[in-house]
Amino acid sequence: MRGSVKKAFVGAAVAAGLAVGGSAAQAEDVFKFGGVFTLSGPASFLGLFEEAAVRLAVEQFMKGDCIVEAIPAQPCEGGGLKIGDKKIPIEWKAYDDVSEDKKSIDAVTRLVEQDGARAIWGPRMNSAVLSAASILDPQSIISICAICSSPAMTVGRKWGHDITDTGVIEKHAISKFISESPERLKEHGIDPKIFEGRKKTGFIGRNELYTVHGSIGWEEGLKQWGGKYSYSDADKVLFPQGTTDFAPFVAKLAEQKPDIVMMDSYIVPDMLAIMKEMKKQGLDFETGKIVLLGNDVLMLQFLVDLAKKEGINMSSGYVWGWQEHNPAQDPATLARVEKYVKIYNEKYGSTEVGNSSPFDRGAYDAAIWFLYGVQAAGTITDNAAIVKAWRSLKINGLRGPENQFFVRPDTGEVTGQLMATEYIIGVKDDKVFYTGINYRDDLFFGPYVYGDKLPK
Amino acid sequence: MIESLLPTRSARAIVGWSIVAAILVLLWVLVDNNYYLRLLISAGIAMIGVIPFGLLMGHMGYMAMGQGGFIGVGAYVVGCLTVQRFEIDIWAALPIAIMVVGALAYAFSFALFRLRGYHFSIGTLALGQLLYLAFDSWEWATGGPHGTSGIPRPAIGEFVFATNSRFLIIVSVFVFLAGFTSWWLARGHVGRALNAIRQDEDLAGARGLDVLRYKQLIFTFAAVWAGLAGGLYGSMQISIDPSSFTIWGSFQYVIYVIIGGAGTLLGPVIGVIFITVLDQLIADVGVWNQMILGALIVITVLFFRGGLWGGIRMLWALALKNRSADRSAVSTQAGAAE
Amino acid sequence: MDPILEIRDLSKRFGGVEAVKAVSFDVPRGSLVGLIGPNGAGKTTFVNLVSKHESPDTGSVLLDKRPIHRLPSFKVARAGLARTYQKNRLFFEESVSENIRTAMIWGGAAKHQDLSYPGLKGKEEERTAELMEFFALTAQRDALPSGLSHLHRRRAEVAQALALAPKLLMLDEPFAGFSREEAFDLIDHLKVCQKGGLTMLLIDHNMEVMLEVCEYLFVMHHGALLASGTSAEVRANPEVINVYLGAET
Amino acid sequence: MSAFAQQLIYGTSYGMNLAVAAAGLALLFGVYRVINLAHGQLIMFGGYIAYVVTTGLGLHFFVGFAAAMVAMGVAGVILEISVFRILQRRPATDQLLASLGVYMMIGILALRIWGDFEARPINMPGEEGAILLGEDIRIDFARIVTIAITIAVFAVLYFVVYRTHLGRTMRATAQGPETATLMGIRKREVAALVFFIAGALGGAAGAMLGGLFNVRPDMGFQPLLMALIIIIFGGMGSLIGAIIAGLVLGILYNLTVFYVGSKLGDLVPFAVLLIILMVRPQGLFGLPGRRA
Repeated sequence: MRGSVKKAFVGAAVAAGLAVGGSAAQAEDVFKFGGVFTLSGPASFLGLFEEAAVRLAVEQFMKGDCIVEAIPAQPCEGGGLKIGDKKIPIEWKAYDDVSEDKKSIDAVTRLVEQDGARAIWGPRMNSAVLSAASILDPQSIISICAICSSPAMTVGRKWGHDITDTGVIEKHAISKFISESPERLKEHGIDPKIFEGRKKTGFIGRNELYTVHGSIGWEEGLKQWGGKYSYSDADKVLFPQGTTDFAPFVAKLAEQKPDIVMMDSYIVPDMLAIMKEMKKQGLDFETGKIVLLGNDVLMLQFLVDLAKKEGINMSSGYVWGWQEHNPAQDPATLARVEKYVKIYNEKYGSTEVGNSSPFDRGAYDAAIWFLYGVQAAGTITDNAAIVKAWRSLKINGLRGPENQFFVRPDTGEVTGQLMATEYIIGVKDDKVFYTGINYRDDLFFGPYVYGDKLPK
Repeated sequence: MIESLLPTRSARAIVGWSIVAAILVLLWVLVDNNYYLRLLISAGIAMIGVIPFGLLMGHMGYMAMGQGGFIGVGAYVVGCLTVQRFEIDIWAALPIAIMVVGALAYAFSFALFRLRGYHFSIGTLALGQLLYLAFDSWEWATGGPHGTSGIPRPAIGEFVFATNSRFLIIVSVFVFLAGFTSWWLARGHVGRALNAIRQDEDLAGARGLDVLRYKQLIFTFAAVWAGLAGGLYGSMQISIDPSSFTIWGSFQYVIYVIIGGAGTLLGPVIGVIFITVLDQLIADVGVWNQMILGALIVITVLFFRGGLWGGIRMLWALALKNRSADRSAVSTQAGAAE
Repeated sequence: MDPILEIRDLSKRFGGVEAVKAVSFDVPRGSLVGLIGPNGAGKTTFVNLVSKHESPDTGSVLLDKRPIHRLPSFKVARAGLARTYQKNRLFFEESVSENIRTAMIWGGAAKHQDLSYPGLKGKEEERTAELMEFFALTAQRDALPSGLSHLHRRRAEVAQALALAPKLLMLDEPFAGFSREEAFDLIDHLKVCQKGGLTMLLIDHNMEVMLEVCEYLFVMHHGALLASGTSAEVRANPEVINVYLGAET
Repeated sequence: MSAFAQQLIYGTSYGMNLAVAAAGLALLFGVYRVINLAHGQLIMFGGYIAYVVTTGLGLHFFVGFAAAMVAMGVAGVILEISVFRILQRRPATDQLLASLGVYMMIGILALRIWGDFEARPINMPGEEGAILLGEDIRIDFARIVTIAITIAVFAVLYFVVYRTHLGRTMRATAQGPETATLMGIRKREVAALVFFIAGALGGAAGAMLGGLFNVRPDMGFQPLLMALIIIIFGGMGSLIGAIIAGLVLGILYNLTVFYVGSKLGDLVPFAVLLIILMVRPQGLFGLPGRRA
């Protein structure tokens, strides 16, 4: 009785407009997989390609056309997830959070309660991640993010998975690189004089949590590797979102007279503008007055090309960053990447999503990896089993072989944080190149990576 | 004459606002879906802030564009007191938050009410932006860009309002209170003053009205409720960061009031419901959803004078007219037949 | 002479323009005096200064020996100084009776025992009804200002100002747009009030009517007081003729 | 000291940009008492038009600049016909909200056409060179170009407003509808022209801002916010007020970022605005005695 009244009421009054998504139904025969992405608003470029890559992964899993094969014994056959003898179709549903916390959580709740999703991709903003955790964790719903830099995704959480390195880890890797011994640098064909006599480092980035974490990671890392360089978190230069004139910010950076500058931004227009202004204000990385360091976006070939068009020469030997792997080193990976890029670009290249970059590759990897994890668990209802199976699974993906989750050294517990290799790369003759230096196990330390409590 | 009507009118208001609150509670009884509950809670919280704001903007004609700042102050005071720096019960934190927001709004009202029209709007916008900068920079109290997380849900004794359905009860009570106090102010003395201020505040002053006092009263009143809405918002979201309290949060309130219908008490309520439903409807549209929202805002403003509530009343009046026209047509025919 | 309004050295400057320059004069209790001057003489600014719509830079204003130049406009109104506006101003969404009642509520109850013009005694409804009857507005009681004729609107405005039960009423260009008959009709009403103890300061540039009506006149020119005196004196003043009458005739 | 001088120079250039961004808004506000929030997106879209013409078609910067002005002028006219004409007798809040809706629509349109991942640079004359004063004060040619453009734009604007028939009718309209009717002004044509000029000024600001760095979908927001402040700060519809207020804000912004804290760029300008408004509600150059 109550049920029918409720249905009538909900159907008639409120839900007339709301219930478009359909009701949560039989969880047994379909695997419901949902996502919350920023598709409009200031951070939409991150959401657009992430959503596109995950959607592509789901489609390929359904078609049996996976580029990456994680478990040879259980190939991607098509028709859905192979659970026992049955094929279970995957249903993918994504919402736009318009860069608003509240809408993120609205969407998460909708996915869980209305669409019956058992695993959720996103959200990625810090407070949204924390709020979402309070909804997802009690219901043991798996949450995943492939371009989150927020430690909130995994720290102290049983169900959270961060399948990328965080801003902190990136800075650890680069700070380790510039603290290397001259011998090690020489070994990899890098002139140690580049870093000789340099002491003071500066830090510039957009005012947001990623950069705030990055600055802390930078300070931590420089201390950790011997304290040869000076940096204090208080000296970071942060510009607001939507800045149109970078002069005062670069001037503030130049005022600190740094020998090395870490540009911690992933916004291409901002990065180009800052580099242009740095050159003008004497922070010249072309002549070696400073060394410019950056993250993975700085080491994208298309950015190097764009910079060249703008009259910025990045191949002076004084610009360094990192990337997640070098497909050229491994023919199997290279073949996968080439095939993937072709498919991706045909599908999305002409739309606002744009051409493939290492970031959508990471998201694609993560999605395929997760779906294999579900298959390996042999269940779509027992999330504990899924998490256990997935975390113990390694993957040879587009980002290189043997991707796996990080194991805490103190407790031996497998966490939800990806343990990726950080490859140091630079620019030579207008082309990005891998130095051969890479880091893995020794990078992970500190509360931002596996601490039990989030810093206040 | 009007005095003799008052008991009935106040009874009607109590009944009216009880109905709004009761609908929320009733939905709690009927709906056990957390998704709908969450939408109801967030709509309720928006109503708590926006009904009193409607008095300021609609009745008094002062469009404040910094309400997001007051929402943020409410949320952060609660956050700071309950988790960030202290561990005070949220029931104690909420009144403190209200007092802080009230004091802040009252203090700034002296300065802001030297301004009128667009100048006032932009003055409040500047204030909202300054508060936003404070949220982002004063890490001791707000956690800076990290934000504040773990804001608790209220409890009475053993009864914790942790679940959405229970939280909705509290929100409904406050929606009732916000609606009722707003109605209480909008009627009689204060309402007459507000209407006069909107029409011609110089004249009102020349006829003996203490214009500044009423302006300050309503500005503080709206800010206090926005602060309470902020405190409840923090409790609903559990974690907050500065990005929730930008200028867009302030614009959101303006949108609710104008879309719903400025100058009426029910208009903002309708605005909140309309935008909440619309947001969910367009969520399925994908990447063009904000385009549709923008277009609908433009169309509503262009073609519905007095917002949706104005539109509804117009259609209602039209329907009544048609009906009476039909009736008179029928009676004329009847008369002719006789 | 027992002045009800004493104005001393009132000045106001806007940017580079001195709109009112050190104006001083007294208004005797119970009188009907006029302030005249050509357009742009600073008359309206002067009214705004006295009613505190603008704050004077220097100078003082005493109403019944009580300084009012530091009070906000609503307290000036409550102290017993009411004014009307050059451009007709009423609450445009309220009916005529509501407009009048509103001023009664805010202005406080009639507390001036020495006054006895219409609309001072009784409860609010009685006072409103009396004022409307006095100004022949009873038929328009529920009409909105936009639905009134110019004549009725002006009367409603004066009625609203009188609802404050003021000691002194300042009328800014009350005859604008009026025919001679209409103007004298309004003056007849005002004279009834004067008999009841109301003091009035009329501001207008219509010399002809003003010279006929006012017992005493002040002439303003370029923000300063140029001359003062009875009609005959003003009419004979060569300076006034020069700046004012000469220009008009 | 030289750092201070350098910040003054950067602030001047930024302030000039803001003044152009605000000029269109100030014009509309001065003549019609309309605040067009969509102006921020006209700035952004103007930047993209200049990008398409300059970088895409390989034409000279000034061709792109002119194209941006014309295109955004037309966009302004379209806005006038489709939105503001319908709302002319409605409350200011309605106009504000409608223009906010347009703001959202144009923003999404640009985002969907160009995306926001790649940089869209515009080549501007004099991008490389600079004048050096002493050891460490430099004035980039590009900034000199923007300052020169600003002065030229304002000179033309001044001429149009104070020396032409159109300007007289505009000022008459600003005096009030009655004056305009008395002068027999044909309202529609004037409105279309005023909106065209305002839109064109937005396009010019976009092309200049884009020329200094590059074009992105959110580039209209900060100039819009600053422009709102400038038109109030500088006084209603006052051109000279817009330039001076723009300069003051631009310099304050730069000095705050440099000396107070990089995150607090808005802090001092907003605080100063609040204080100034308290002391002089009519703005720096507003007509005294006239209330908004």
